[in-house]
Amino acid sequence: MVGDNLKMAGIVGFEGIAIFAWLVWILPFAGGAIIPAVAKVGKKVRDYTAVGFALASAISAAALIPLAFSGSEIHSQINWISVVNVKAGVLPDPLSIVMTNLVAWISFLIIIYSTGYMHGDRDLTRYWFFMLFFIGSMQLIVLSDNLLMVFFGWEGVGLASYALIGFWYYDKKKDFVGSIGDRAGGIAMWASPSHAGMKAFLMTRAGDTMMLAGMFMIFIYSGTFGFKELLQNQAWAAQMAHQNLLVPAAVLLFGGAVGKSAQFPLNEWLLEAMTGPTPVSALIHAATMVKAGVFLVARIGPLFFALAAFGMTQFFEVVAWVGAITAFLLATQAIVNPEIKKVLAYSTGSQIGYMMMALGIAGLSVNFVDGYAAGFFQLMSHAMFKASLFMGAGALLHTVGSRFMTDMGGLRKHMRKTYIFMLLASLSLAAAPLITAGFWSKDAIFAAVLESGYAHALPLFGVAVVVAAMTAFYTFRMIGMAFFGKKSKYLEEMEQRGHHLHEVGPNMWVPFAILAVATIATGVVGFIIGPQITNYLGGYLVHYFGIGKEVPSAGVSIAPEGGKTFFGLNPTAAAASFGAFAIGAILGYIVYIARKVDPEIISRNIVTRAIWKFLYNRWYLNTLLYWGAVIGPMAIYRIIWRYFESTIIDGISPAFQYTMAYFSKVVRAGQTGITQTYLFVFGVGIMIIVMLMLL
Amino acid sequence: MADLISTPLIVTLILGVVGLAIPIIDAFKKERGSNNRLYSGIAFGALIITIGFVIFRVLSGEVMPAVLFSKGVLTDDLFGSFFAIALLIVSIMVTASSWNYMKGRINPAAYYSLILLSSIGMVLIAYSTDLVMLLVAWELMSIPTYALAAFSKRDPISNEAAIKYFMFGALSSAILVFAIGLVYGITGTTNIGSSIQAMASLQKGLVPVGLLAIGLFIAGFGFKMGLVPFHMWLPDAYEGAPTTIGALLAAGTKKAGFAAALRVIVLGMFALNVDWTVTLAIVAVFTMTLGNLGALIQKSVPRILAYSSIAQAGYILIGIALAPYSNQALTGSLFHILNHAVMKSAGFIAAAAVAATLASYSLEKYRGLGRRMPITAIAFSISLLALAGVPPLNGFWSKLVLFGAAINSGSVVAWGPYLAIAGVLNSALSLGYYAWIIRKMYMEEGPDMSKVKEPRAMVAVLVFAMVFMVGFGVWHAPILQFASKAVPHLSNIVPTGSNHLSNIVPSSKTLHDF
Amino acid sequence: MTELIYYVLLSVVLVAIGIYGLVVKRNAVRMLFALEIIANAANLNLIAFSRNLSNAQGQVFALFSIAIAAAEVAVGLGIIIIAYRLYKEIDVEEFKSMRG
Amino acid sequence: MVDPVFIGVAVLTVGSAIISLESRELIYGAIALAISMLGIAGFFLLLESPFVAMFQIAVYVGAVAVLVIFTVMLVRTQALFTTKEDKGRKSAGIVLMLIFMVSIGAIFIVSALNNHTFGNPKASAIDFTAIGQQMLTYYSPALITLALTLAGAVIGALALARREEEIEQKND
Repeated sequence: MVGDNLKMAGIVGFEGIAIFAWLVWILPFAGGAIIPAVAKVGKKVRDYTAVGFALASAISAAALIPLAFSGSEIHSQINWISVVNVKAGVLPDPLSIVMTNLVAWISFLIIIYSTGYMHGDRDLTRYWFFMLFFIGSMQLIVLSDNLLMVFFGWEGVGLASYALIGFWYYDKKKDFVGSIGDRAGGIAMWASPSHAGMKAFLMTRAGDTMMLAGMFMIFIYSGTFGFKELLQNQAWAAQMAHQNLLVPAAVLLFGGAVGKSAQFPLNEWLLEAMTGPTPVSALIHAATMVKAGVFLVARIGPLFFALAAFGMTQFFEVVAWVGAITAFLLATQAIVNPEIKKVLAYSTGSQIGYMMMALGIAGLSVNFVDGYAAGFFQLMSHAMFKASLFMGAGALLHTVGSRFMTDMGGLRKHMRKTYIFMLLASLSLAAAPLITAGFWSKDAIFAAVLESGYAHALPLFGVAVVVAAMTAFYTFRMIGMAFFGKKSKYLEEMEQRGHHLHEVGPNMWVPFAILAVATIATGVVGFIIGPQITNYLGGYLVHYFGIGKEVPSAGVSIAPEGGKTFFGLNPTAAAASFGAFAIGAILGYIVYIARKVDPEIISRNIVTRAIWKFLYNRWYLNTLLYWGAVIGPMAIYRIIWRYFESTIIDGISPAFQYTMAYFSKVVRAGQTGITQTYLFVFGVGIMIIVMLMLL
Repeated sequence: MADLISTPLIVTLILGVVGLAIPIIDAFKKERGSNNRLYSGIAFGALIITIGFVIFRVLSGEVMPAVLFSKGVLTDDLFGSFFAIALLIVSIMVTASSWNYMKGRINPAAYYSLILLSSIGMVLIAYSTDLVMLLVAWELMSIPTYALAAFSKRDPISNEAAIKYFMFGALSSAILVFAIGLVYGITGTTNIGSSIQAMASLQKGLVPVGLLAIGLFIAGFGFKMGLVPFHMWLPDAYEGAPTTIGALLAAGTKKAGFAAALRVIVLGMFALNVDWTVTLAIVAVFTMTLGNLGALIQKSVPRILAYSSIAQAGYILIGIALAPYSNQALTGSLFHILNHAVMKSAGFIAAAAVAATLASYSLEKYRGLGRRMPITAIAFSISLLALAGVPPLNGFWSKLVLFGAAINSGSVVAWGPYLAIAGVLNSALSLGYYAWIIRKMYMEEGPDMSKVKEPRAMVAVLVFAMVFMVGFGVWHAPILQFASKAVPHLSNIVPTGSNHLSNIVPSSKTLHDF
Repeated sequence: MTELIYYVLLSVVLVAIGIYGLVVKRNAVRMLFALEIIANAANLNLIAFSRNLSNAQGQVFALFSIAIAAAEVAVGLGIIIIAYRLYKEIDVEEFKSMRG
Repeated sequence: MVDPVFIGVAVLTVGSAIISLESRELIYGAIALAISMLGIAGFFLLLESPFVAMFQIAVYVGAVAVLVIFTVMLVRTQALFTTKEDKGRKSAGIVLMLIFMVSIGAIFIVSALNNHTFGNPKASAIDFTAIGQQMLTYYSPALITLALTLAGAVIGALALARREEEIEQKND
């Protein structure tokens, strides 16, 4: 029995490597579970335990790497809910192995960083518990082989993010985001940690509900949640397509990803999520939470592409355009925001828009693997530089004690290491040509869009290029405002009060230095890495999904086979990429680094000022959200509830209660407490049973 | 005679030797009364070794698959092992929590010794294949519990409970002797297997006697199981007995009653070619309804738990009533038996923990317990929710299997689905009082909200139970598999053709046919 | 020669008398008497069947049963003695503090 | 044809059983119970099971009845000797008893057990050794269990009957 299970799980046989795939996600959960107990032993021990479990998980992830290089996958399953034949399992394949390593190692670095950043916090036990829980849930999403387990991880991530965003639930003013007192359309534009946590939880829950619906629609037709099983027998897809349910189900599933990855229209929670401690922001933005959505799309992408014959192209179109819109929307908002973490947050949403765009375009193009690999490459490089940037921003916050960039300035001399490594990571974000990972991944996306053969590829490309220029601009703006120019008044006052502006400790700067260097190193050899990824993923896709050689479906015009995508550098894409960087970077340099132009000029012209206000107030989306989804429904709810409660609940419930209580009294009246009565009933009972038997 | 290294004999040996050694050690000790921890430790160790041995035997695959016939008085099969594991878990939980409960109470040596002896009885019931062995094991289980129920000698309640329990117990065991005598008289043997074979080809004139015997068996075992006309003693005894012993009675001896019933009643009735399932179905519906109604407006927590265990017996009986029609139903019963053993003992032990610290069983004392005794409160809540069958706890799955089987049986017996409906309605009804307790613990504030120290051993036991309930709720496959393997294949009992029921037994119905 | 059925009927009569005693009598010791009567009736049944079948198993079982009944009596008396110590009487009908 | 000895012993047994329940004095009831047990032992002898009969006399008359009589004398107070019973309960009990007798008796009478007669007594008597053999071979685990049961009863009865004064106080 148990033996059978073990054998099924491949633990006994020599599919031994699968055990690491189990360990990767079980270890953080186990660590989280024992943290409260270990905390009783001692604070040091507790912190080391957290680090230790994160490391163990990361090493388990690393042990899977050979499998990725072999380009194959292992499917290890055990019985879970046998009643409806649902199995639990892990499915390490090249995609998930790379992802799991990214998650594991970046979170390990973040955990190290936390030992410095969170030092002395009174609730550190809770912090470690939720961090490990967070990592475990994310790894569950990455490695599991079926949608149901993914959903469990998904909810776990949601829960942990709620707990971590609202970690400082005692709502001190310094932990807020937004400028206090700022209102747009009557809605407060600032948020306390507990409010932000709740907002993130509810908004992602909207996505989760859609995902659940999509999942079960597919389950009803296919009878399985497993990715492999869905691929093997595609009769369900035909049936669903026949009833016009396939694309809606797929889009609903994508709704979950939209919520988690903070894509338009569920993007608003991401900004308030900055109330969490900075390592949490780094974790949410670099490796876990928001990447979960992208990963889900990447996981189901090939499957749905294999189903392209059933009209799945519509789904990919939705994905691509949602990505493009988000990328643009959030980039415009990033340009005007004064808070460093929020700029980074906008940028995350925008960059994830790129990834979605790439994954969407993959499904719309001849060569699925180009877009797919580009999106995935972008995910990798973004994970590295964004984690680095967040940790760097955290170092600034730690030293300065203010979240506003207007309170910084001129910090370059005081925080040398932070400056250098943040600059390196920023270059990657801004996609500085040829030497940064960001450049190569973004260029791959451009090329993929251009070569896709999708009918509306050009508008998409246009959006992508504009966003790239804006990205370069706000990146330089951020660096300029924080590190260049004169010290702000705030800093001067601080120094007068005797505060010394100092560099952070090594357990904080080393983690983000490692990542910053890694992103540049990747960039230097980017021309090799890109094609490598394409090769591996391509081989894997051909082998396991049968994607890559043949033309998938009608409705996609066939473009001639393009030139080499990566180092062969599609000329148009490369030119656009260079140009966008140049424009953005130069503008940013002039205004914020060299400080030749005062940014105040926009407030002098009424048009530019209106635009600025529009962008600053986040296109009034937050206002709409609150009026439409919170205040309005609450009012309606109150009205309905008043009538409902007074008439129906008050009417039915007591009647039922009294009836039941009456019967209960009858039963209890028989229970007289007198043994003889009981024995009499027993005797009568014997007679009754015997008579019933003989009847 | 059974194999010398068979599981039941080894279990008897280990527990018997330790059980008898404890009072002997006590007799030689100079100072009296303060050795609670020592004896608790010894008893706990012995039980752990025993359960380890049973599990080892099961895993090593040397245990026979569930068989019905054995030439000896004991068999070493999976059915027995399943019950042995369930019952030993209960004994372990009770012993471990008694570490706190018995603190400062008199005569711990006898207490633990009696628990161990009673455990042997419970386990042997599950393994026995002979009616004489069954009766002797039954008495070995019962007699120590009479004494245990009366163990709080200064407490009139405990004594009252013991008297009620004893009177019923002695009566039912005499009735069992009578019933066994009848079976022996008409079949000429006391071996269950042989007598069932003999019953299957019974001379027509003797069938009424056979049925009378089965009816008396139902009465005799039904008393322990808490089936409805025989249930009256149960709330009083469970409430009055020391609370840990309440756990032993509700979770342990009750389950042993089911083991005996499965071995004897179901098989015997099978052999008799008479449609008896309706009788059990009616009893099942009455049992669960009456249990839930009785629990609805009680003030004492152990009493609520006692009524709830009557109701749960009703659910389990669904599976037994449907046994001829689907193996899945019996699987569900076994699964629910194991789950209920853990859930109910967790409930009683939580009540014992509260009683040990706050010195009250009254529900009013539970107000604000969520803050006063957080671990106890959460464990208690989880066990209540599991009892109510809230997903994803383990109680949900066993009820799902049971009710599912009842619905599936609709193709064979028209009244099958009604049992499922009755079960679901009753679960909803039961949620009423379970939720009420939880509400008291978390939503209401008592006059005293200060935090109190929770008894450590009980907390450990409760944590174990929580892990069990949640863990096997999330991943119930192993237990379900074990249960489905432990179910005896009833279709093999009777030589084919001689029995009209054998035609409708789906011999290879698996759970996946849902 | 006496037929089997007379023994069986006699044992039924004794069982019925025992049940009557249990249901009606309030004195705990008398209830114990009633229990003993039932146990003995069951044993009588067993021996009669054993004699009928010429089979030793019934007698063995009767021996077991007698021993068990004795053990039960010992524990039962122990409980009754405690009741007497607590209440100074053994009227079972007065022991009804738990009910409902 | 019914054996007159059987009738005599039956009347003795049933009559003393009734007396044991209905006698005014509990102590006489105990003695009547002992006589009833002796009657049962007599039946065992009639059924050619002398070994069981001896055991019956030894255990019941020798041990149980004496134990009961001692208990009765130990707890001797007036309360024990007054027979209290409800009228309604008594009539209900009698009705239950009669129904039980009639219905279960009827089952036996209509069943095939009715025409079984014992065979030749000489040929079918059961040897003592057969009992011993059964006990030590087939029933040996049951015998071990029985030993444990008796041990459990002794431990339990001792634990209950023992008076404790010292530690118990604070727990009530």
